[in-house]
Amino acid sequence: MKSAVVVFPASNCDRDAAVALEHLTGEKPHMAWHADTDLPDVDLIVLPGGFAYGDYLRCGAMAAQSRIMRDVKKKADQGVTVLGICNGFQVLTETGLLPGALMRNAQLKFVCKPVGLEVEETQSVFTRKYDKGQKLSFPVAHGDGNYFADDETLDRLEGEGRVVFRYAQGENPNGSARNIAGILSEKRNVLGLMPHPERVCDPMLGGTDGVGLFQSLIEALS
Amino acid sequence: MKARVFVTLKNGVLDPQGKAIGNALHGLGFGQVGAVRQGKVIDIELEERDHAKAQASLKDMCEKLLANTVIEKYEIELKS
Amino acid sequence: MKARVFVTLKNGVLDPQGKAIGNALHGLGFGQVGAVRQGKVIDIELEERDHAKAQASLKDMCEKLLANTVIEKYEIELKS
Amino acid sequence: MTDITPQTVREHGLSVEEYGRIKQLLNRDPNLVELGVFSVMWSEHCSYKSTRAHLRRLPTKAPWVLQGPGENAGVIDIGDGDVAVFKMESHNHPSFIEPYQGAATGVGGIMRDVFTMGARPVAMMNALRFGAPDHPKTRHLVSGVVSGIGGYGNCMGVPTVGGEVNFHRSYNGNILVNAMCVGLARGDKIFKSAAEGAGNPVVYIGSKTGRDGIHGATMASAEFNEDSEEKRPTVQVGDPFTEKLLLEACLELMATDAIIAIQDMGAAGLTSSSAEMGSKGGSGIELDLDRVPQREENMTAYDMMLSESQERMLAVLKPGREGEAERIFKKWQLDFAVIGRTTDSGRLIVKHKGAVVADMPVHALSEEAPVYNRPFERRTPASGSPPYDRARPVMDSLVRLMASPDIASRRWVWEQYDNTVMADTVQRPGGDAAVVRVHNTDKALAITTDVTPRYCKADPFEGAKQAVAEAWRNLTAVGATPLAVTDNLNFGNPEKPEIMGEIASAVDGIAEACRALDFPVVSGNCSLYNETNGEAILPTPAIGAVGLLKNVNRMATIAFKRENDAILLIGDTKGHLGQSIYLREIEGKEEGAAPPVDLSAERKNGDFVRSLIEAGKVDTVHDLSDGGLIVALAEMALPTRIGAKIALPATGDAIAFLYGEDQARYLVAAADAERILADAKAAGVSAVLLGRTGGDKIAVEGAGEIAIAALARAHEGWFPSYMGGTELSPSN
Ligand SMILES: Nc1ncnc2c1ncn2[C@@H]1O[C@H](COP(=O)(O)OP(=O)(O)O)[C@@H](O)[C@H]1O
Ligand SMILES: [Mg+2]
Repeated sequence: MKSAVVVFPASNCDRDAAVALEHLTGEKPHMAWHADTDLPDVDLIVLPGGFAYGDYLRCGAMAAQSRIMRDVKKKADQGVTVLGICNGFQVLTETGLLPGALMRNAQLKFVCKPVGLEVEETQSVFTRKYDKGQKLSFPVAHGDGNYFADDETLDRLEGEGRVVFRYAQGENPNGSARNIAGILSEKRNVLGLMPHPERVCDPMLGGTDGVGLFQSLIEALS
Repeated sequence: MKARVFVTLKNGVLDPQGKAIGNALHGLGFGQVGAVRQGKVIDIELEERDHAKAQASLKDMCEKLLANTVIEKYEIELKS
Repeated sequence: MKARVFVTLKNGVLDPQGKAIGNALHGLGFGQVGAVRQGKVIDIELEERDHAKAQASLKDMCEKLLANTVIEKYEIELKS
Repeated sequence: MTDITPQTVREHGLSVEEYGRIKQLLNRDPNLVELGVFSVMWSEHCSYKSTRAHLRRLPTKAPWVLQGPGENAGVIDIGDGDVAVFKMESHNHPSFIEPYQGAATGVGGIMRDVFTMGARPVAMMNALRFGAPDHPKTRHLVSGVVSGIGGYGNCMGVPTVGGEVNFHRSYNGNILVNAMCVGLARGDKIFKSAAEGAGNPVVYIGSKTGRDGIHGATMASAEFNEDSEEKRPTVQVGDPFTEKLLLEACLELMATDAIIAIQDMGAAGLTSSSAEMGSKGGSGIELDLDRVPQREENMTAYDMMLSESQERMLAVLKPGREGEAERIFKKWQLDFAVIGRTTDSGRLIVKHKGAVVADMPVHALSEEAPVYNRPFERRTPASGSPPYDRARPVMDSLVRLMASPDIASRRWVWEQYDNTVMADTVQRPGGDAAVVRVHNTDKALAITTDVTPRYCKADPFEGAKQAVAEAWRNLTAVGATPLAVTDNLNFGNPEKPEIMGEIASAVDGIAEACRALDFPVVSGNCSLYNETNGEAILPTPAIGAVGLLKNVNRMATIAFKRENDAILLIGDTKGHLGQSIYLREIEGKEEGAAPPVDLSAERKNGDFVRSLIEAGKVDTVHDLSDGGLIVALAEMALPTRIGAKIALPATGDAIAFLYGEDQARYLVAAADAERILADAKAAGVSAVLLGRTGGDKIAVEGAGEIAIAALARAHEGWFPSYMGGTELSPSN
């Protein structure tokens, strides 16, 4: 599986994503600079966590306008798999590749902690190695992870099986609508999620629950 | 030309920040305070003489960048 | 009564947000954009009929909570 | 040009004698720009004029110390060509005035000190002291400081992995915000600040210069009084996004060999960076201010020289390398300008609009800065062991202590910091020391910050020893070999002999402990004049420390891991209750002698515990500090909810045994007690078997029991409920 990680000037989980990818696929991902015009041909594009352009104005708003995102958009439309983690999820909603918006956490504070998740949907290239209803623990680390969409959109997401991860009962760290932690695009090739799977791919760091996500991708895309 | 753009959450979108300010004002003894909403104000200097053109490009800026219309609405105020 | 309070950074205080927005607007091709500053707007509903009293308590709120006058200034706008 | 009147001199915080000395060094009257430059260079903050004579007593050398005090940060060897670079610094005064921005820019400043040395920051810590919880300002300050630290550090993508939070009324008007940054570099890629050689370009990198915080350095050197809040000195606003760009751009430039010297612009910006670089390199510097990137119009030379705008650096490049450097900085969208050159004149010459606006010998600004041997009086240490109610139920007190402001869980704080970014955080906040793996290796750094100000107040010498000993013990408790220290000396007004006495004794205490523990001081910072209306803070010599775990797979944590493990107490217990948390919280007394620190016992017991961890015999360790044995036991039970049942040794009073704060002690848990007892005997270390893990209670034979669930509620509850409803973060 060939992959690329997009690097915005203040991405800061780009290395973490690259380490996890290299560790699990055995191949170094291509690191794509935000000012580049296009990406090489890859099976997976990762938009990593961080603060893109400082996350001023709104998280992900400026990144969504960056040069490289035009190509990401084009490739996503062509069906290339795109994974947006945390800030990457915010960029995806700002770009319109995913519906809804990520608002300020309801309790108005940045929150960094492991949270319980439930795998809601295994019919996806991102989650096929997990079991439906499987309980996972991924860390979150964000100030703006409160997923919002109107009821119609939420109903559609649920109806079409596009809610992939939900925060477990009582674990919603940010006030997200319907406990949504990660969603798929209509074509199911784009996933955005707030929790960080790449930070739980090494037992030393408190767990390996994130490995399944990358292995799903490897199985589906290699 | 100078412009002031207001970006506020749409009605119906929960505004915890506004609520927190309201609570804090109550705590400080300002009992007369009712609903509070917080938004952004963006002051922009524009090199543009034509009022209509300025208005149009500000609208464009709002749609493209300044507001996320999924959750926010905007108002534009042009000053001379 | 409804009030709108603007809290903005004092002149001369670095405004990283405004700077970044300005850069982004330029990047989007809005070359006519000059200086950009970002601030907060707080809309407050007040149960108060007396204009002067409202004005005075809003000032009080700004001084005590809404603005940190070390770096921020505020303006109060009363509507009806 | 404005005339210099006695009032101008006073407003610049210079004494009549100091002004006389300036005239002598210049052979003439200074102009206003020069006066401004002298005032910041000779301020307490930059010159250490009150403490310098004392700081010389600190031990700073060891075979693994590659750079001691005197550079932007200390550097230690951690093997395989890797080095750790670290320093701690205060941002106390600005944080009191504008907690969010004050704390944020404090974080930014200390990070620059570390990456200006060529290191990538890998961990942040912060040591915070606030006023009494019931003081009307405390909540607002806690909320602003914590979100400011998070706001900056999170955006930088450097994990904030630990620190301390204390509350005491002595900080009501002077909170302390001490931030520590630890970075990693290769030993052969360390950058320093000596601007050697003449004719080399001096380049300005980073953000534009505005009129930010002019006179911040002099403000940090003056006492607060009631109307200083009214005068409202300017506080800088931080821009973490630009700092992140600056970090990456600097590291990219450092990967070339274009740099001769580099120095962050911290307090007193352009002035101190240029003067320090010139003075260390023995060269002169000529600056042309017209070339300085400016944010505001009509800035004067005075403004530019004294501006404390953040996120800026000054570097001296090899001639001809400007283009290469410029390309890198343009890529990162940062300002870059050649603003001067080095000379062999030994003078700092500043030009503005075609005229020379300042011309001063560089050495006059730095080496000739005043050093004071201020009069000091050493205090007689508090003594005695205050009486207490021996009949008080032991377990009720435990619940109260677990919910007391200084012991309650700090989760509310650390969950606002990204503590796992960079994917190397092996021990998160909540243990004895944070552990951060060296990327791509099996070794790791252990990091801690410690000081117990109430001990320092009672006895500045023993208290300072204790701070070092506790830091050493915390590193040891995770299995690390303690390597070196950075310190942040926070005190009141040094012009008062009793405060100067506290400083002198604290330095002696640090020096003695560091020497005994082979734990040299490699960097540090002093923050004086922490007084409001004549009332000083508790003496607070914060100690930041770094240790090395050679094999991160042999590491201990505080959490009980198995049922039926033996629980052993290492070290002697006399039941020292003087100045303990127990006395303060339960009996309402801040009295008695501070616990004495036996450094040879510290060393012996610590080396023993570390050897157990390294040998894989023990993976569960907690050192004993605030609250004594029973609080430590509760803290070990809470993470996994595995309880414990212990028995008191035959002798002594239960309260003193359980709550005493005797030093040099650890609790360890392991399956095999006999082997550890035998090892201890062989090592001449005192060890006793207290009991075993298991169940869902903490039970002490003869003294009662308490459910862990109740302890958890007490421990986790205080902070969120104290901060509840005040979740207004000042920025964004
Ligand atoms: N209390 C202290 N103990 C040891 N070294 C100190 C202490 N205070 C300051 N130093 C050292 O003095 C030098 C100057 O400190 P400082 O002015 O804070 O540096 P910077 O300007 O880089 O922030 C540094 O090398 C610092 O490590
Ligand atoms: Mg420095």
